[in-house]
Amino acid sequence: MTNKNNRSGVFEASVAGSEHFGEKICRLKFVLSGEGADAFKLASPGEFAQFQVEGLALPSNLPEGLEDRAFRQPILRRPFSFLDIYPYGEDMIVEIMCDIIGTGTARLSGLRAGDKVSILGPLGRGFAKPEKGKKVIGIAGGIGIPPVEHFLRQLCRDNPKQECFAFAGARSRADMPIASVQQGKNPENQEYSFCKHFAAATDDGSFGDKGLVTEVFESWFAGAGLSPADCEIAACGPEPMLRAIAQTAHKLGIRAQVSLEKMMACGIGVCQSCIVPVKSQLGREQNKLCCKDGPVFDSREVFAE
Amino acid sequence: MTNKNNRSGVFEASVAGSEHFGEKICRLKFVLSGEGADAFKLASPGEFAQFQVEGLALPSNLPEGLEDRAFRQPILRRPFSFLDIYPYGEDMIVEIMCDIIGTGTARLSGLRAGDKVSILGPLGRGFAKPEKGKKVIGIAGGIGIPPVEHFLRQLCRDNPKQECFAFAGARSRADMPIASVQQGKNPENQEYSFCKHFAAATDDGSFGDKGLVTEVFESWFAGAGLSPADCEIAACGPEPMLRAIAQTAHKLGIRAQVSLEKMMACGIGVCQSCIVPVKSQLGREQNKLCCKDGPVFDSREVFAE
Amino acid sequence: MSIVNEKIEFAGLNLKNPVFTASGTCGYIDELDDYLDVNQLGGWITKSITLKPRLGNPAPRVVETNGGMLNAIGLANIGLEEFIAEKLPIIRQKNTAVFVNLAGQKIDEYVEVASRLSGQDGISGFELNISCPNVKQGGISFGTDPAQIKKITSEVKPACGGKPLMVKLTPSVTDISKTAEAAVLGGADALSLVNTFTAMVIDVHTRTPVLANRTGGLSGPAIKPMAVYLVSRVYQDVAKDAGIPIMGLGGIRNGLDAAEFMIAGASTVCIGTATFARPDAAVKVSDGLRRFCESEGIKKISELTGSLN
Amino acid sequence: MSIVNEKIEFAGLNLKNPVFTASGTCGYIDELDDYLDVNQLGGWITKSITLKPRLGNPAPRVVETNGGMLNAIGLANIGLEEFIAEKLPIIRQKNTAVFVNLAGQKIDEYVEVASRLSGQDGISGFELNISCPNVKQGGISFGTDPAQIKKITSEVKPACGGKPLMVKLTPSVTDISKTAEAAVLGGADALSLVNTFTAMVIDVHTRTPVLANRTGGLSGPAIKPMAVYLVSRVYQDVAKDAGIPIMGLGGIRNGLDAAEFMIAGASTVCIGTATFARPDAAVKVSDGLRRFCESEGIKKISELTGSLN
Ligand SMILES: Cc1cc2nc3c(=O)[nH]c(=O)nc-3n(C[C@H](O)[C@H](O)[C@H](O)COP(=O)(O)OP(=O)(O)OC[C@H]3O[C@@H](n4cnc5c(N)ncnc54)[C@H](O)[C@@H]3O)c2cc1C
Ligand SMILES: Cc1cc2nc3c(=O)[nH]c(=O)nc-3n(C[C@H](O)[C@H](O)[C@H](O)COP(=O)(O)OP(=O)(O)OC[C@H]3O[C@@H](n4cnc5c(N)ncnc54)[C@H](O)[C@@H]3O)c2cc1C
Ligand SMILES: Cc1cc2nc3c(=O)[nH]c(=O)nc-3n(C[C@H](O)[C@H](O)[C@H](O)COP(=O)(O)O)c2cc1C
Ligand SMILES: Cc1cc2nc3c(=O)[nH]c(=O)nc-3n(C[C@H](O)[C@H](O)[C@H](O)COP(=O)(O)O)c2cc1C
Ligand code: FES
Ligand code: FES
Repeated sequence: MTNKNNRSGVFEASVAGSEHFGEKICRLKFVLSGEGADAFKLASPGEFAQFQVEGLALPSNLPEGLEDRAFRQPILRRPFSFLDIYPYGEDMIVEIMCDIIGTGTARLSGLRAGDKVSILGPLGRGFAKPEKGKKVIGIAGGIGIPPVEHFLRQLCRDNPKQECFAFAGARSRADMPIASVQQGKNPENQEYSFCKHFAAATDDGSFGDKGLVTEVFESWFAGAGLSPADCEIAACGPEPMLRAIAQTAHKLGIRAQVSLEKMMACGIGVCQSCIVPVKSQLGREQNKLCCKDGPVFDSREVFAE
Repeated sequence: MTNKNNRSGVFEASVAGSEHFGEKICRLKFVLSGEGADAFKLASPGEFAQFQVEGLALPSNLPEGLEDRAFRQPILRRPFSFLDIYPYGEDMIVEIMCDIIGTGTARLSGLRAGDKVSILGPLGRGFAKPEKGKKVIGIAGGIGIPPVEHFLRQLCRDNPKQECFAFAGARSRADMPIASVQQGKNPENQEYSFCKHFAAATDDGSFGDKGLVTEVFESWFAGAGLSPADCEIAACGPEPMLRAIAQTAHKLGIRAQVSLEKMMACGIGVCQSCIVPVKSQLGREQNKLCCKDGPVFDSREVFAE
Repeated sequence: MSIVNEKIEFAGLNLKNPVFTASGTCGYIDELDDYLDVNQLGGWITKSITLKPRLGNPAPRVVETNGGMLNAIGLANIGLEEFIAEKLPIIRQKNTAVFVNLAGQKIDEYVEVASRLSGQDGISGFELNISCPNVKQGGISFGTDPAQIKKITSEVKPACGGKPLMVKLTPSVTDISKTAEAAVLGGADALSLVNTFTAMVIDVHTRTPVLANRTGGLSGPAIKPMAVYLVSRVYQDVAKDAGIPIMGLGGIRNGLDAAEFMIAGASTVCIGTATFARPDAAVKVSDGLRRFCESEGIKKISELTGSLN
Repeated sequence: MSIVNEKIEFAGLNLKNPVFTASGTCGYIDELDDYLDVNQLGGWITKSITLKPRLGNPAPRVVETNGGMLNAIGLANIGLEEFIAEKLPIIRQKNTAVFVNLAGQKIDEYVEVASRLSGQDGISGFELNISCPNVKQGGISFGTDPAQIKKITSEVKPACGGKPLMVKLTPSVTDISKTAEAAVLGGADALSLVNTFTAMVIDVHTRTPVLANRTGGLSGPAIKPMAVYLVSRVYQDVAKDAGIPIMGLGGIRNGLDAAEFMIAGASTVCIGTATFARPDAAVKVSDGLRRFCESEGIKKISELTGSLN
């Protein structure tokens, strides 16, 4: 996993814009200048940042199920992986894709261009670059999709010859945090156009295959004629999905990186809330920290073989 | 004081606009439709409403002294008297002038056109109409100015022959919640043009006379050749000022109404927080409620003669 | 019509639903008439009634804090006689349960108020306030000592004329199970918890406590997780086995909050501070609780009580 | 250079200013190096150190509440040996006071950790954690019983090698003056208060406590008014006359909050949860406190202590 860079800090960002896809998903664009821009120039896919939500307005038009759940006064920041990071003149743009599930995400979703938000980051260890020449297979579920998309996109940006394959799953079309899917377009011709192959699965079949994205990946891989030794997996999503991917990867002998999500208070390694239990090489139980040692881990470290 | 009307309720208002005068004062305009409009059609000057502040954004660019003070999570509404209320087609516009002193007022000051705010009101008892033919002298200090201005304006609207005189005091020009003062114009030709006389005083002489507004009023009255029996006073401001006005009024034999400000939790008479100690006619100590029995009281009721 | 059965049996009373408004936050209910139809609630609880009228503490009596507020009203109330003469006739016209909250300086006073009221029509039961932090004599001292709690409960109980007696516990004790147990041993028919937590706000500029009473009781959303814990403790340690129902309160603002208290062990819930932010808060809570049950497929609200895994 | 004299004498130590970071919220301080220059603070307090390393409780260990959060970390720490070997050398390079927070299951363990560390350079003093609500044996049980508090304090004190011993009190008691007094009688050189309040959050959909430990300790702005009250109680009832200084904490986020604690009776203050929202929170508090003194014309910060009217 890439080394944590040392330039993380607390920066004020400006909201450059937001785009809503239905009631559940929105994409937010932040501009960072000065030191913030310098820090985020060194950020890499799979890392994350802690976004201020205290003091942001709670939107008054929340959907019914969310009204009561979101009616709370937050004090902690909220962690988000990046959908993309890129320069904009001297500044840097940071994009996130946000699944609106509670008070913090609802408040973020209500941001408008020009609003100011404090961002603590970049934090953690992101996805490690693949070994030279290896193909990268991204497999992601739900809100795990953005960081994997970011990773694949950045690899292809850095090296146009990089071969990437992407598999995305979600409960339904409305839950899939991919802009083109929400816009009724085909991701293969849109944000995933750099991928050699893109496939999706939903629980209800409302987009892509009906079923699990891991199954879609497995049957594709079985027929793709790729040598496991030439491939690496990068995955993010719900833990049961990551466990399944890890098992498949271990079975096939493909190296896999998985990005985990834990409840985080601080995001910087001081509160000890985000533990990831691992076995040390001597078999001793040990806790790693998702925020500092992760969120991206080698699959063998966190999912016993 | 006018009867509390029975149409008070919780209504959603839209922000129609806001205007900032320096860092300390802003004017907010709200639009109420439907039942809210019906309720506020019956509102009268000196009454107030409880404005939602929870869930509103805390502006990120607060002046230094206010930053720490405003950094708090409010749950209660905030009471404001009206600067003006008037129809706008089928709807009603409610204007308030807001002195930015803490978390709630800071949040209100950050509202932008189109934002939604819940308003509970109209509440309390406002200024009683003067007896027929009586001249009304408004004397107000600081954030007590808006309701008195509203009262005088409404009287002249209802009866163009009504004679009014206005006296406004504040610590300094920057603290005087009168739009024209903030804009460097003369209130006598602006919002106070309906008054036969307007005079102001500030502690530092930065606007109007240097000194107390009560002194300005007294020396004016001494030379104005008005009979006390033909006049009534309507006052709002800090309690020491109201006490001084009450004493002068009692001495001169002018009927005075004073609008008090107390810490309020509910605004509707259930929490018993906003007590105004009074002596009953039998001399028994008793507590009235500022929110229900007031905020406007007869000066003799609340300030012993 | 909702498919959810909202009826609750509570200390022998049959309630429409589990939601009440809390003592001291709904006056004598007529103040809320313009905003809330109390008949839509399971019931409500009067402001504490004392034998003689009380002016209460001087102002300021309230101050807001982060996610909560302090109050030191000091049991201001119109007193027993005026309550009977002026308020009871209005209360009788309501068609829902009402508990009269009893307060006093000495046990005798509690007993007298209870016995005068127990003969009156239109009162469903009593709530014994032995836990108000804002009254110097009596008040909180009763509420922290198990022996005192047992004594006062057992002496007031016979004065209730067979109507249920609910004892309201203070959270400011080392072990709330002991005070809860004492109330049960004294004959309490129900327990309500929690009252407010003692707290102070200082004006740093004048270096004086903001409240005239110096300290006050903290209520509101800030205290909810502590109150939920205390309800679950009392339910597990005392109430469940004793078969004594709990009325849970502390920071409830919506249906999910109410559900949390019920899952922790409460049979009914009470809405206090939330009413100040929204006079119809209790009805909103009741609506939200029903919606929650619908969406979770819960047919009987009472099934929630104590269903914590 | 500010005109305000920020120096504080505290339990025999000379501090740059009154602001610390709180135990369990600043790790072993190196984690904060990128964000905060600890040398700008009066000092800091280590995560609780136990004799043996502890994995602590399973996840989830934290959950946010209204204006606060619960934690049940369970004293996860690297243990005495690794602390000495890995962390002390880094700590020694800092140029500010550091208290080592001591925890254990039995008194012997506390004594052993203290005596092993008291010989080490670079440690200014000790904080006795007898009030962690998240550990089953030991922990909170010590902290609520005055006799136990006196015993553990008097037994650990001789092991401190003359360095100051501060006792951290739990707020979850009926009468905090009694526990404070017990600590003083046991030989405490300072008192710190408060630790967290026991609380619970329930996931209403799964009907399970959110924390794996079921309950956790409430911290953050929500608890501030209760903590201020408790500091003022202990100052008035015990600390002032005994000449024992108080370190105040609970929900402090800015200079005004810190001033409130000092006016109530604290000589120093500690920043806990606020660091999670902003890693440099303690420095911001210290800046804010200085600005507050400047604007109020206070020349010596220590004049604030106990200046409540
Ligand atoms: C490293 C990392 C990267 C993330 N990246 C993204 C992303 O790119 N896009 C995105 O939409 N979300 C992402 N998340 C999840 C996001 O942080 C949470 O959805 C958010 O914190 C919820 O805040 P809230 O206030 O809306 O919800 P709350 O009101 O706090 O909680 C709502 C519900 O969600 C649960 N919950 C809250 N926080 C978490 C959490 N961290 N993990 C699991 N459950 C939680 C709560 O228990 C509760 O049931 C990421 C999380 C981590 C740790
Ligand atoms: C009937 C009535 C009418 C009012 N009309 C107006 C108006 O037209 N325009 C206007 O700007 N303000 C008006 N006020 C005052 C206004 O309600 C308060 O300024 C506001 O509630 C402060 O909220 P905050 O969150 O900004 O301050 P906070 O952060 O809550 O408090 C900041 C400081 O102000 C003090 N404070 C807070 N509320 C009050 C209060 N109600 N009375 C006295 N001190 C208080 C606090 O103790 C604290 O020191 C009125 C008040 C009442 C009772
Ligand atoms: C302004 C106010 C007045 C109160 N008065 C009383 C009272 O007279 N008797 C009583 O037993 N409890 C009284 N309480 C306590 C509440 O009934 C309730 O126990 C407490 O506020 C916690 O609930 P909440 O967080 O929902 O407000 C009062 C609370 C407030 C805020
Ligand atoms: C995540 C977390 C871990 C904590 N760990 C410890 C600890 O190990 N030892 C201890 O004495 N207190 C511990 N505390 C308590 C804090 O030191 C402090 O007493 C409490 O959080 C109140 O202060 P605050 O509101 O500023 O956070 C911890 C608090 C939190 C939030
Ligand atoms: S979130 Fe605090 S240690 Fe990871
Ligand atoms: S503000 Fe509640 S009674 Fe007046």
